[in-house]
Amino acid sequence: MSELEAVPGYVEERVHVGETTLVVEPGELLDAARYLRDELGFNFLSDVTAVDYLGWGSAGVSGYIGTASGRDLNSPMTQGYQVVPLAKPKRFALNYHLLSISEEPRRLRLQAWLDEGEPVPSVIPVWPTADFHEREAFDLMGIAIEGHPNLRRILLDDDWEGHPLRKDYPLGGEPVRFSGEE
Amino acid sequence: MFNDWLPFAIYGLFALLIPATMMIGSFVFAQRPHRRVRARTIPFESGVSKGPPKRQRFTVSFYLTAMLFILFDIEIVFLYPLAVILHQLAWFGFFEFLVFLVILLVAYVYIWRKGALEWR
Amino acid sequence: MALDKPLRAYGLKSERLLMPTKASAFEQEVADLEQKVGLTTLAKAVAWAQTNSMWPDTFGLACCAIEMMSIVGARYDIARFGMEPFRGSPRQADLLIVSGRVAHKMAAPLRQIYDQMLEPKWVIAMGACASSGGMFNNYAVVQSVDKIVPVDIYVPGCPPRPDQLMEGIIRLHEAVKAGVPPAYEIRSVAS
Amino acid sequence: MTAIAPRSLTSRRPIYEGTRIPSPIPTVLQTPPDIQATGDVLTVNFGPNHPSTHGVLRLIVDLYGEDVTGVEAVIGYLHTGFEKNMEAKTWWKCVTYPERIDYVSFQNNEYVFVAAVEKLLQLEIPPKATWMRTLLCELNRIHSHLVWLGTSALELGAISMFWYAFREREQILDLFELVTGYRMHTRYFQVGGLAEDIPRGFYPECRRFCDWMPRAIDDYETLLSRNKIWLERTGGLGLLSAEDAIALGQSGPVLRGSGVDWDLRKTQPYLAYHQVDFRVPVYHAGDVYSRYRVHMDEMRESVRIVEQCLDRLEHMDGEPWIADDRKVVLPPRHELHTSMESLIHHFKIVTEGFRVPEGEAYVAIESPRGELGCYVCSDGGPKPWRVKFRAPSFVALEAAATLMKDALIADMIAIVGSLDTVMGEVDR
Repeated sequence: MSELEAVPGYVEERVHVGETTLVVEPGELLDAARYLRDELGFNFLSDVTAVDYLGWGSAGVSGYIGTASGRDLNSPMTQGYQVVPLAKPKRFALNYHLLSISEEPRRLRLQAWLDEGEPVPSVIPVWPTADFHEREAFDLMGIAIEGHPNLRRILLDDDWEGHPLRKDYPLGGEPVRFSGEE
Repeated sequence: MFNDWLPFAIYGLFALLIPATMMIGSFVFAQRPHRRVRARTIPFESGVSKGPPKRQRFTVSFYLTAMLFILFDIEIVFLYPLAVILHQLAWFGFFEFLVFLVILLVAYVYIWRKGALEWR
Repeated sequence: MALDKPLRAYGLKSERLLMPTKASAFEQEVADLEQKVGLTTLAKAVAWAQTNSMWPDTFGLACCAIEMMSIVGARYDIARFGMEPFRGSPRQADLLIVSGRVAHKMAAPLRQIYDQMLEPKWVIAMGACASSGGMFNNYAVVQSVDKIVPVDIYVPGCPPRPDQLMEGIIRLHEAVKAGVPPAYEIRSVAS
Repeated sequence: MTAIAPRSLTSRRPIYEGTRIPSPIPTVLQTPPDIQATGDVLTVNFGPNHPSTHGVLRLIVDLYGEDVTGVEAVIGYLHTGFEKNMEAKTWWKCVTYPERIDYVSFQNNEYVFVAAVEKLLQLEIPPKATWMRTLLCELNRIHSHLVWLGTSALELGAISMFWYAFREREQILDLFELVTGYRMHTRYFQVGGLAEDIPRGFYPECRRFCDWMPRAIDDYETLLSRNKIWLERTGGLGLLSAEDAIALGQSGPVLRGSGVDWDLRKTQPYLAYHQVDFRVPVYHAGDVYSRYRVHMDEMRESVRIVEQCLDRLEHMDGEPWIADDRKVVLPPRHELHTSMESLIHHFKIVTEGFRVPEGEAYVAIESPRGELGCYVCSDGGPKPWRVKFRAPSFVALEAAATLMKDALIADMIAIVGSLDTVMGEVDR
């Protein structure tokens, strides 16, 4: 959609498996959001997804092989890799899945790339539904949301350390003991 | 004289016996807890109770509703003696009571129009 | 072995006793325990009274709660065991059916509710997630409920069919009638 | 601040003027300072273990007498770490996880993950599988609405409705058991189609259910729809206007109850919904009663869809029920004895799992609770890099604060029931 070039903070636009992804500067996310809602009619924010790309493309992140003492889920074993995926600009991606509830429904993914601890403005003024989604992104992934009125942990205990969905956070749980040996 | 009170005595005996066995039984067969845990004594508040609530005042509306209930509930108490002797009193008793009801009806319409029945 | 007479004629309580040869280890255990403990007739009467009106606490967590609800339904109907009033407050409940995965945030309320239940009280860990953390071997789920509360009966399945849960309940009743003490007297919470 | 709702979708007069979304924090209703000053405000935990929250939802409620003046939803008591766990499993094993997220409409969840993976794979699905998926998703919708109806009517005192609703639910679970072998969490959808072929006896059984269900729905309607107590307890409560519903991201019966004609099965059709004739119920009162009406009409429409699916499926005997792309789908057993490649494919898929090309995809379907989305990101390896589920119940709880405006405490239970939240989906 060439009309997307006029979005403030425009960086790049991709179409893959039938979905358009619009990448914008994190700083100008709020203006882009306001523009998308008012001018292009994306009045419905369906989802905010934070993705951690730490260790993306490094070969060691694939298969698991059971070891004698049981399969420790946290230490992966390499299993070879045909194609190394293309590198990502920064570590975190924040995807806003937008939808226009109108006569001709359209979907769009508004994407912003962030580094560790880089703040991003909250889009609650534009879509009030972003409140819980942003709290969850902060809680599970540690994305610093600026201007969020109630930025607290939502799914985990308030005294929980660390952000579980990050790639460097271990899966936790207990190693599975195969009852064969004891 | 004794035998017309006998059924009442038997009835009273049972009225005493049944709750007594329940109370005593629940003490005799109860299994005492091993150790008194603080969580056991605080009120149940869906699992996240911090302890009995600090002094909480109740709004006056509860008091108002309670008064209205008592007022209109006691009417029924007066109906019982009337029902027992209504046959002898015949029409006089009926009209007598109608007057009583009308007075209460006036009171009911008054508080209804005043809006005391709606919650706020 | 076709049944020509009704079960009562055989003097049997449930079909499982029909197969003495294949009766599971549980029956042997319950049977010889009955001799070993040797309950007095009064204790037997108390155990009988406890099992025939064991009121569960509504502690529905996840998918197992939906199957727990359906045992109250018309087809499985635990009213036959005197258990259909699912009590809202732990004060009036005898049996805590932990149905579903227990998150770490839910561990403290679960322990508080268990403490607020009055003795004698029993716990059924319903489903794989309550019994062993199930398929969620991760940071968020307590890997088994017996890390928080002593558990009497573990019901396998994900979610267990309603008749699987009732099998667990029947076995709990038979164990109590045989004189098995509740879990908190046998062992404290698993390490 | 309100989002723009296009005139054509919401033609009726608005439910209330302006917006009722609480100001600083959209999802927390704060007690006005003047009431706070009276000192009569009682803070109550409508907590994790409450008989009528039907799940481990905790609402911290400020009560001024019977009036609810402050509401804050606290969730996370069932956080199970699905998304982290799925990153450690291969695509093949991941299919069992989404069912446990929204455990009442398990097949819709299973389908949304499988559809996202198929979108990344650009995989062609045989028509028989598409039609059977549509049928099972609609049966699942009836199942979900029945569980909602049984439990939310139970909370409002219509206790007998619980037994009626669960009687029909058992019949649906018998159908699932007949086709897939298990009552709930059937794991019947596979990347590429279905796990097994459809057993012979399923069509007459399903036909008999479709004949019985409309009469059962009539029973429910005679019991509730014109019941004075039910009307009193649900009419005019939990008002939500169309603009607020869109601004708060509501979807499904909550959105259609507020007058917005939006159903993904009609506007962005997937599976076989564009070849099936059904009506989307829309009510304009925006209160608990209109959401109840939407649920009931949707059950009728679902039965009609199931019947149309049955008509098509009965002529599809012998057709393939799963794609035959050897890279993704296990080759049939007899082929293993003869051809070498299928043995290699079988080995590769079973040990390491099939690989999904690099990329990200977001698929949204109409689950019984609303728009259920699944975002999948793959790095080309055998395991997903990131999976995220857009849960309609998670968003429905955001509207709880807006709906509780000047409600009484008894109405709160009706409003929370009408939001139809499933806590597994809220906390993921």
